[in-house]
Amino acid sequence: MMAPVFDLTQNQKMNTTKLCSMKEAVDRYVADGNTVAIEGFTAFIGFAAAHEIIRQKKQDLTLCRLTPDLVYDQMVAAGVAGKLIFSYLGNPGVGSLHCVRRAVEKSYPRPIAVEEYSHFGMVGRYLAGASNLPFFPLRSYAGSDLPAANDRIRFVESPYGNGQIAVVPPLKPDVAILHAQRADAHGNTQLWGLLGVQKEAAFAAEKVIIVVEEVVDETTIRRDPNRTLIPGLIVDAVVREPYGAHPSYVQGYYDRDNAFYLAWDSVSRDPDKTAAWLQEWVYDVPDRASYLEKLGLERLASLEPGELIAEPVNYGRYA
Amino acid sequence: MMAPVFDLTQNQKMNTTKLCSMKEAVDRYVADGNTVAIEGFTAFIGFAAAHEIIRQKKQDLTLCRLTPDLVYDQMVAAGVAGKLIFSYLGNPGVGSLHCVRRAVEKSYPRPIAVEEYSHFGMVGRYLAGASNLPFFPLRSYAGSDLPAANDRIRFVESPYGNGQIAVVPPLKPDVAILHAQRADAHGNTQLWGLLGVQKEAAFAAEKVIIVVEEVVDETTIRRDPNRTLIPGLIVDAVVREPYGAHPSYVQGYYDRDNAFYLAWDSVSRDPDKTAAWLQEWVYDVPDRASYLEKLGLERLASLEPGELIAEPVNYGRYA
Amino acid sequence: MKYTPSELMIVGASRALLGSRVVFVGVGLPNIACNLARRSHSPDLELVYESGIFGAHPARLPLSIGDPTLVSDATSATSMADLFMLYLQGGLVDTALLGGAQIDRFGNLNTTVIGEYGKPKVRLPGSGGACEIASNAGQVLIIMRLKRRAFVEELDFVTSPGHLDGAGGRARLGLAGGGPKLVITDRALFRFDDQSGEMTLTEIAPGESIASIQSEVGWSLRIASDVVEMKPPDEQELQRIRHELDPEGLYR
Amino acid sequence: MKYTPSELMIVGASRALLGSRVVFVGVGLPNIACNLARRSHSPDLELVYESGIFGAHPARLPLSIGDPTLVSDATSATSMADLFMLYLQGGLVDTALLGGAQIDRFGNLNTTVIGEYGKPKVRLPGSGGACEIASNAGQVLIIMRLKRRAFVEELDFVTSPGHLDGAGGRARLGLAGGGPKLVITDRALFRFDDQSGEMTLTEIAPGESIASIQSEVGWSLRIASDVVEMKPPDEQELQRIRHELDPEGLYR
Repeated sequence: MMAPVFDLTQNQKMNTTKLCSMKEAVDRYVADGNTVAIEGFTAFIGFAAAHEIIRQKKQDLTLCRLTPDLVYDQMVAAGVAGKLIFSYLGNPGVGSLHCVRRAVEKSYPRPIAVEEYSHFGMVGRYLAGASNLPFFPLRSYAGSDLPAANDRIRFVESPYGNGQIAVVPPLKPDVAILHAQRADAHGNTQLWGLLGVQKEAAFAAEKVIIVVEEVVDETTIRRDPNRTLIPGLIVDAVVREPYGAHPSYVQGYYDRDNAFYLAWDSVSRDPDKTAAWLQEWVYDVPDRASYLEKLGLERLASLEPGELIAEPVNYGRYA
Repeated sequence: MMAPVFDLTQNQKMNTTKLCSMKEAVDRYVADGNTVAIEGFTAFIGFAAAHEIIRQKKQDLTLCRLTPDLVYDQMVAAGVAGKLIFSYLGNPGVGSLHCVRRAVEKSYPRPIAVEEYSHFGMVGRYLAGASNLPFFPLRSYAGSDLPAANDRIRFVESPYGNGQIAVVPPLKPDVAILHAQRADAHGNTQLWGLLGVQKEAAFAAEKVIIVVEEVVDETTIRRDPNRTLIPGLIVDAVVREPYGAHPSYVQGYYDRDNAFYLAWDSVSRDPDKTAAWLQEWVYDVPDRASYLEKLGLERLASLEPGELIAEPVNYGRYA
Repeated sequence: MKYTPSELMIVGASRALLGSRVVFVGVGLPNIACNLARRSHSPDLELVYESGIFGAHPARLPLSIGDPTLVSDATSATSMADLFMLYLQGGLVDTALLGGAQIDRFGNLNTTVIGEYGKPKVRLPGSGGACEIASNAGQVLIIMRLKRRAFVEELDFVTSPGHLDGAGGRARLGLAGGGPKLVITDRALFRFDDQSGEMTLTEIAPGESIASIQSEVGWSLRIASDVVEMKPPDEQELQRIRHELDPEGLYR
Repeated sequence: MKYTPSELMIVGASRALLGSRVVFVGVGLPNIACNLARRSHSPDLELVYESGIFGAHPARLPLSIGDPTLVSDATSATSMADLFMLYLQGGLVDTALLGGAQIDRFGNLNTTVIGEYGKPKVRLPGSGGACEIASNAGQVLIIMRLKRRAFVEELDFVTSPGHLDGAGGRARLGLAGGGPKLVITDRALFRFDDQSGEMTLTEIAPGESIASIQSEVGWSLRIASDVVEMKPPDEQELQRIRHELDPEGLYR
């Protein structure tokens, strides 16, 4: 199942399609001032894309994610973000996001605006954006101070006489960057494991960059149509980037690099150490292949899971 | 993949679980006056359950389905229904539902009330019911006479100043009866193909009867958790009933019996022929196994599709 | 080559799909028209079915919009909630094909009832997905046989909104889609006038006259200054319909 | 057998899960508590994670609520939309475990900010799923260390509603869930009084006194008439925590 790590020839062979390098995808589809969603709940987090955005020194991005996680901590530290739209600002299982906290508490390296929801609120925002609804209703926020902190959280009276319900407005990012296990060259994308809000963010965004572990034939996709959560119809670019989600994980391909998440705590507490880390691991490496080379095969091998193949299903041929 | 047709021993072995016969399931969970949803959009239509409901002479049921289809045409002809909640009243690809039309136009064999939406409206009703929302918003109905015909279709003003939106109220059936390819004895259910509103109807209903082609081990289910759309948590009964959706179809197991749908047109045009059909194929057969025996192995064999196995996926072992 | 009125409609609809990328397909004639378009001028046309299919590649003529042949080998198969919310309401469907029992001059459609709603003379199937399709699709192509009892001054029931009471009606109600663009019949083809939103006769079938068409329409018809003859099906189109798409002749 | 304050909390939470069927699990101590309950008195307890997991069967201690070991071998893995809409809002979660940086006497929780919202002294993680979990779960068990700066007279920010301004507060706002039931700390256990909705001291750890607990609470504490001693962890529970659930001692 595992594709070779440093072989990028597949991309080069298929460049008449949406396939392109991460550098090209970010250059073409992420502009200064854009609202950007790099999603993935614990899994599928697009670190390779984030690092390329940092290298290309994009400015004043509004970054959306349920959990800004290390990926936005690094982007905020690099100064590419002007605003965060989020619901949980932590290093999951470890503690704080120190770079984001420095930006919020001390305007370092620059001030940052925050627009804050709960998880369900963020999910509802993507859902409304994806389905062209003026709002999405959810049972939350009553009795909380969140609506006072964010006046985009409002309430609607039900026309059936059964009370009030909170609503959130649509979120339609300019660009969504979504990692998955596999896609074809048109961007028809299949993922399994934690589905998060990958589908909703893709449908909500104006432009979609898909980053995958493997590029497969269209016939592979069409052998399991229920698994295709994102159609090529809404995809602008397909980037083959094995291990592109490291230090987060991809179900069935590699484990989360928990040691990295732990180590980031002490790196990120210190602005100088953070800057040095960005220099060494982002600015000084041209692309993800070089990052992986630097990381080393041993580290990658240690993240390889055992095999657990899904029970087969028969769709049947009806001709 | 195909289980033997007439072997019911699997049920009998596992009767400490939710497994039971169709007769038991209908007897226990469908009561006179209930609101019942036998769902499945073209596929997975629960004819075996419908016939058992007719045999048990249930009364005054409110029957919900996007497409009443032949299954409710037969139930209406048998006089078990007092009301229909629906969105498309036709024999798909053939023409009218003559028994339903006789009930609506001529109150034969008894008058029937109708409450009518569009497909999306019915989907929204199940979604609201499933997710405990006071209403579900959708872009439809503006400019249509449907809201005038059904005052449960209403409009709310968006609190974001972006106009009005139609809403529908929650639908929470007393019982949903849903067919699928496979479930374990606890009712953890996997289906593939046309997903329709199976999941939404299950979560919306108070009681859920799952009818499957195959009962499998819990381990089989857990080898592909993304495929589990209905958890045993909300399931009351699991009925193993191979070919229980005939003359509709089950993806990968059997084809739609289109000849039956065509033949029903002339049967159902004539009340006497309809009564004779019900006598011969419902009242005079004690259960689905007998119905299948009467139908004949040759007919069933003619519906068998070729094999098209989904591309495998690896979830990985993380121990 | 001789052709039937149904073949004229199928070919007319197929040709009108030139330039469409994503089409919402109904069963019957629309289905054959869409598959014909895929096999001739629009190989990349994506077929969407309300049953939850995006990118169908049917191996046989589907006999319903939920035929299993639409699932096997499809690009994606979703819940109906996703189909209606993400694809249709999300604005991804540029063209939809619809029909009806009655149509008025603004392309509003009735598929619900003939007679009074509460006391129907004929109970029709109802909306299905038509109401939201008519509301949200980029454009709607209507396929109906031309008959005086179908082309009426006033609908018994408005199931699906066309241009409502004329141009601007949809904008006033905030409808997302562009509404009806064409009415393709077995005897004539109509376009909707941008200024008035009114159905306008622009093409007639060989052997028809403006008068013969007007006699089947229940209102005083708006007529284009340059009514032309409908281009008949060509041989390749007829071959594809007869030998590939509907070899049993179910829809001819 | 000796035990740590964390072990006392884990065991307290585990025991409080007796009778629950479906529990919404957070990472860290709550996660160990839920897995301990499954391995002792409640083998059928279903673990739900906001990452989209129903019926997790983790083969190792998950280090986050999105750990891949929660997916493999789970009963179901869904989108977060389905998890929040169908499972949580749908009313299927009977018990949830929550914590916070601050709690008040009615069990309202702050996980957002210390200081003013617009000018934070300490920026905390925020709600995550806590606000909707607190609103919709059948009952909420709160796990927090007892500290005066956490048990405060007035929250700096209400992230997640407890009993609001007292009993009846939730009903007035139409909150679907029952709200906080217990607060489990390393030094005492509190229950919420049905009449007033107020946190009430009912159990204290061995070695503690009512006064030593009151000194860590920022308001005049309601005290049960029959305060008893918390039952310490038994040997089997400690073995399971130390050898099976947290062999590396991350959470002790």
